[in-house]
Amino acid sequence: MTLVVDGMRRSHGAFELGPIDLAVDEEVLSVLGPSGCGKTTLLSTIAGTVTPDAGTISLGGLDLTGRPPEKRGTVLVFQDGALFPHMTARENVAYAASSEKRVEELADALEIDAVLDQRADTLSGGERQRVALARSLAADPDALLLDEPLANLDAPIKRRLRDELRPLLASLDVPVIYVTHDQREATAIGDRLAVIADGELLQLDTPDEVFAHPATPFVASFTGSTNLFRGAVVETGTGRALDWNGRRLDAAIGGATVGETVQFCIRPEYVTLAADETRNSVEGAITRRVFEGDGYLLDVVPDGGDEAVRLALSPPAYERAGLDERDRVRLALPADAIHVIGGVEECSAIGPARR
Amino acid sequence: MTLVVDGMRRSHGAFELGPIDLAVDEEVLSVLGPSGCGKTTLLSTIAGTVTPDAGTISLGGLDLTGRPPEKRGTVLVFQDGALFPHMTARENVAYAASSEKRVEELADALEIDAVLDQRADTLSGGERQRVALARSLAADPDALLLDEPLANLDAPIKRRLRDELRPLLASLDVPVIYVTHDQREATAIGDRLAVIADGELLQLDTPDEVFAHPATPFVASFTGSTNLFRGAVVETGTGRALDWNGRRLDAAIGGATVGETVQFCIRPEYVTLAADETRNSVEGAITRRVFEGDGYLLDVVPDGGDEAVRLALSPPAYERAGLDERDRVRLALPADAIHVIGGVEECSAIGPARR
Amino acid sequence: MATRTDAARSRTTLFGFDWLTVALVLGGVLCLYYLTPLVSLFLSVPPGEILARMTDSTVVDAATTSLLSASISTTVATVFGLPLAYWLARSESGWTNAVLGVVVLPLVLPPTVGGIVLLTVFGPGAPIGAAAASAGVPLTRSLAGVVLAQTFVASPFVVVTAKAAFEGVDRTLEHASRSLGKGRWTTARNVTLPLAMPGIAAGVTLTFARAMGEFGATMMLSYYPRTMPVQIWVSFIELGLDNAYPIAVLLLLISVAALAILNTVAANPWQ
Amino acid sequence: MATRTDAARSRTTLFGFDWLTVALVLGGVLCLYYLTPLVSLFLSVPPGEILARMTDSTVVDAATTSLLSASISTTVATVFGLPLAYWLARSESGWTNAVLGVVVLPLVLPPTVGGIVLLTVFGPGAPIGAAAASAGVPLTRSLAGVVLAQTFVASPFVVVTAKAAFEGVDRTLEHASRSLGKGRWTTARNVTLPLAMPGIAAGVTLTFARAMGEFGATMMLSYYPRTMPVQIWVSFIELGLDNAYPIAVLLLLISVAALAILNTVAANPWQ
Repeated sequence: MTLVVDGMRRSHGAFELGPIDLAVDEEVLSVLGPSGCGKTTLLSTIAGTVTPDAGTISLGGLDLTGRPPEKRGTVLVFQDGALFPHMTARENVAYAASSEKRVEELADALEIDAVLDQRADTLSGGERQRVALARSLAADPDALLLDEPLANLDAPIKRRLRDELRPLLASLDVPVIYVTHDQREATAIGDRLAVIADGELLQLDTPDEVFAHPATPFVASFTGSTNLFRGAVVETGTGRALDWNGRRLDAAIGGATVGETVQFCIRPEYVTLAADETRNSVEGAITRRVFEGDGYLLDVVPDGGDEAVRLALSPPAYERAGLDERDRVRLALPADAIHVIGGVEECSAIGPARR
Repeated sequence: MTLVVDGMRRSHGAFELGPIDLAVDEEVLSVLGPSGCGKTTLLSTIAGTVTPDAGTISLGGLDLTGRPPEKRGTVLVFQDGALFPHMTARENVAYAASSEKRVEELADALEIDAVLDQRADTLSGGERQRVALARSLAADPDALLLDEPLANLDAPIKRRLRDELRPLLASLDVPVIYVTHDQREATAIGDRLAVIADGELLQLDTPDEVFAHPATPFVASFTGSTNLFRGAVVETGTGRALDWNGRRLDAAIGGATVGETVQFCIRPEYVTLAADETRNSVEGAITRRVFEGDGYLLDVVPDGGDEAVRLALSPPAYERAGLDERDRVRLALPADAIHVIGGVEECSAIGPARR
Repeated sequence: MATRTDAARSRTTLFGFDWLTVALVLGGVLCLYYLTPLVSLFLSVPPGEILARMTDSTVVDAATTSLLSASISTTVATVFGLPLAYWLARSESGWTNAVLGVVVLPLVLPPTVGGIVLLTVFGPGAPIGAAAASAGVPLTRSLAGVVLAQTFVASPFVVVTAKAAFEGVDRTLEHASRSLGKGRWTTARNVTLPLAMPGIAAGVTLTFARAMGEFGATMMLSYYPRTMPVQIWVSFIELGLDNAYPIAVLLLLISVAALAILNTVAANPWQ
Repeated sequence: MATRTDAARSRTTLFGFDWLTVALVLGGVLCLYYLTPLVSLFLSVPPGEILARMTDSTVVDAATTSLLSASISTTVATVFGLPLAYWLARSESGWTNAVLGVVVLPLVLPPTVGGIVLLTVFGPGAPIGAAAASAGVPLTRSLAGVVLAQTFVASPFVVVTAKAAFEGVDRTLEHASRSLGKGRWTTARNVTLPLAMPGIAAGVTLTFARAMGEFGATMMLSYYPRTMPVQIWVSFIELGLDNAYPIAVLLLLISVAALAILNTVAANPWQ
């Protein structure tokens, strides 16, 4: 069964979503985007609680456009679970289930047996989402739509539920759309990843591909590729390369022509400490060191430049290197990790956001 | 000037905070904890908007307990900025500022010149927090208290503001308390780190120390040390070691006695791929692979065991290793990265949370 | 800086303290103004005497008329008003504001004016009123007239209160129910109505209380049969203040009962 | 599965459709019941004739009395009521519920009962009333009596509406202001009051409208000097329906104006 969104548009005041074209097979599609980008509106139009201005939505060949929500077979899971607060957890699941046996099965699968007879409004955040998932599965969805189901959970519970969700969603064998603003969640859960900003679908590909080759500066920035620079394409003896503030960088240039100014990015995890001078290496001083608990970020301003290059190191790697703020280091920017994005445009994501 | 919280308690219904003892010099103290742990209540008692049931709060030797909020010199920055919506950004800053010149200075420092004459309720999330910070600084705080100021921002803006905040807060030369539920933010911003859960102060130390040597299983779990196991202390020829499901692990045992069952943890970033059999190495199959965008997580179940060991790899390291799900690997658990926590207790943080 | 701040601070406290005291005194005077006359009523009359006069035929007749008419008006208001309240709460139509204006107008309209405008439709001189009267169902000076007056004046309360109650039910819950395959009616019955029930109960209670107390429009439309408020007026004017006490005490007790319902099973809309 | 679901779905639609239609029809009938009599009033009387009678001394006297007394009552209600509303909105004291009950009671009390209980305090037979009368300030059958009646009945509106408005101001904003070094009064003046203003304006408007329309308590306490609602009654009873039209039209226009204020500068509490 395939869920197809075709030329869908929906505007609300000044905000405009679309046109969106998507085809989701029996797979999990993560939709990643900042708040207010239109992710929730997209889910609502598919679920039928919001009417699109144009375009069609179909599921397994059946046109859903115009059908009321209860006649679509699409089931929504909401950010805070949207459990019926006046019912117990069991009554919530039974509301959608065909039999008492199915309730028990799902309670087992989602490990909510212990709280089944508690009122929904007394459950903790993690329990609430487990019950909400059980209730959704009880309705035998033909397509499952999840709207930031883990957004309001504490880190350890979020991590655990995320790890459980991946195999659970994959086992459903129906189209699943999973909306989130968290890049780690999106990549961890999705077979494919769509990035949306300002109502526009910017990129749709496998998570690896989106992270390695972001289609726009916004995608690069939003997925954490914080090293985003501008350079000119120049001719070398053996082909084309990048000129970055007078430095020559080898890179796969793609379609850009000689003389063009392009943006290029390199993920901080791919920048490495270099032992000695090689091609694509720069030397400079560490201007900032950030300890994030599970890793270190070092900002290095290359001599004569003003833009810092960010380098991510794991704690053991950092300890081995024995570095400190203001130390001088040499960084290697591997040619195959440099991704040329295309023509120059302003990247709004890293400035103070526009509404 | 030092901010001292001494034996402070505050209960509200079934929830009880404290007793909390803290002394914050001219430094940034991060307070990390899950939602509902009492972080916000702690700030409110210091700021004077909530009255503690017991204990004293003093700033620079002056007893603040019982003083109204406006007479404490403590300035609060709220999660959503708490800007006065009927005023412009400029009027908000000027509300607290001593002169128009000070408003301009702060607008420069926080890069909000462009939005200074917009009404506060038309600002984006990032702009709102910049204005809120400017307004707080305009009041010349004797102590600055920040309550999850970045919690509702999109990832790139959050990253950028976080990087700017660190030097800004350090330059104030007043006690700063920074409350958050995000372990990366807490570590990146704080000179020291306090971990709170269920109203109790569990650990207070430098971020490095908290991450390397968590005081309780909860701290380990909440700071992302997901490899949390149980083992028995045994006598070897040369000293004491851990017996983990029949495997011998070298580790610094600390105060635990032979025969005692202890919990120990190792951060996923410290687990490495081992070339051949060494001490403290285990072999097993990869049961789960999670791509998080900026890294890979691999769960490996050692042969004959049932608890998975999680390993974090950077993307280049993962690509070099050329691994896939179900591959067999050998892992090294370096003895100096194993931290023994102490006597056995249940770790509630990773189960469905209790309220 | 500590000095400057401290000086500024003391001034604020002193002023703040005065301001708070003045505020509390003003509020206290207002509360006394509400409470004293109510207490005074019970002090003015010996309970035994009141109790003895509760069985007077004027009291019994007025109470019967009031309870019967208010029950009918409240039922009519609820049946006609609940769907309207739901529509006002949920519709995204541009008409909601205009319709809400029509509902609120009787709330801000003086009841005597309500009586006058009803007379222009249902009075013996108006076509509808004349037709009904000749069919043997007079719409003035009859129980029907009382119900018409009470419904006009009291029914907006159930509409606006139930509307607020419906709005208090998170739409997400209705969307969740629909997305689980349940239709509009199943959703309303299992999700919306149970969650809005305390607010609806408050609306019904307020409408009943308002109908019981209706005076202005009833005086115009149906001086007979006498409802309790009309009877209070008649007793007072014809026989003096003392004779109005028994019904006044009854009505006061009914009001207190309504207040008790609002603060227990129903949701006090002003809380 | 698709088949089962589809069968269930059609049933839901059909029923859902019927239910929706019935609901809209019921709501529509209720709206017509509010609107028709109002329109009918304007159709019943020639505008020219009404306009000509606007200068009658009874109309002018009644309008003067009503506007004057309602203005005084509204001012008194606002001055005494706002601090109480703020206290009700912000205090964590256990007394708020009891005090709110005292404020709400006059709202659910029939106005005629309000008149009776006021008479037990301010009537010529009661100590306070007698003392005032002998001091030359009679509290019944005087403008003072009208104000006393209107204040009792109408002032709770400004209290409950302003309370809701104060509650609508995020406490965090007040905490932010205090934490920035501003005292209670500065905070109230710069933050709380400006943000609560639309709601306060609504409360004042409602109180004024309710005072203008007050009838039941005024009839008991101060049959003279005649307010507009009392004059409507007197004209109707002494001279017939037609003679009540001019003041009714005036009061209706004032109600519409109040509604317009609620929907523009003020915050309609029922929206």
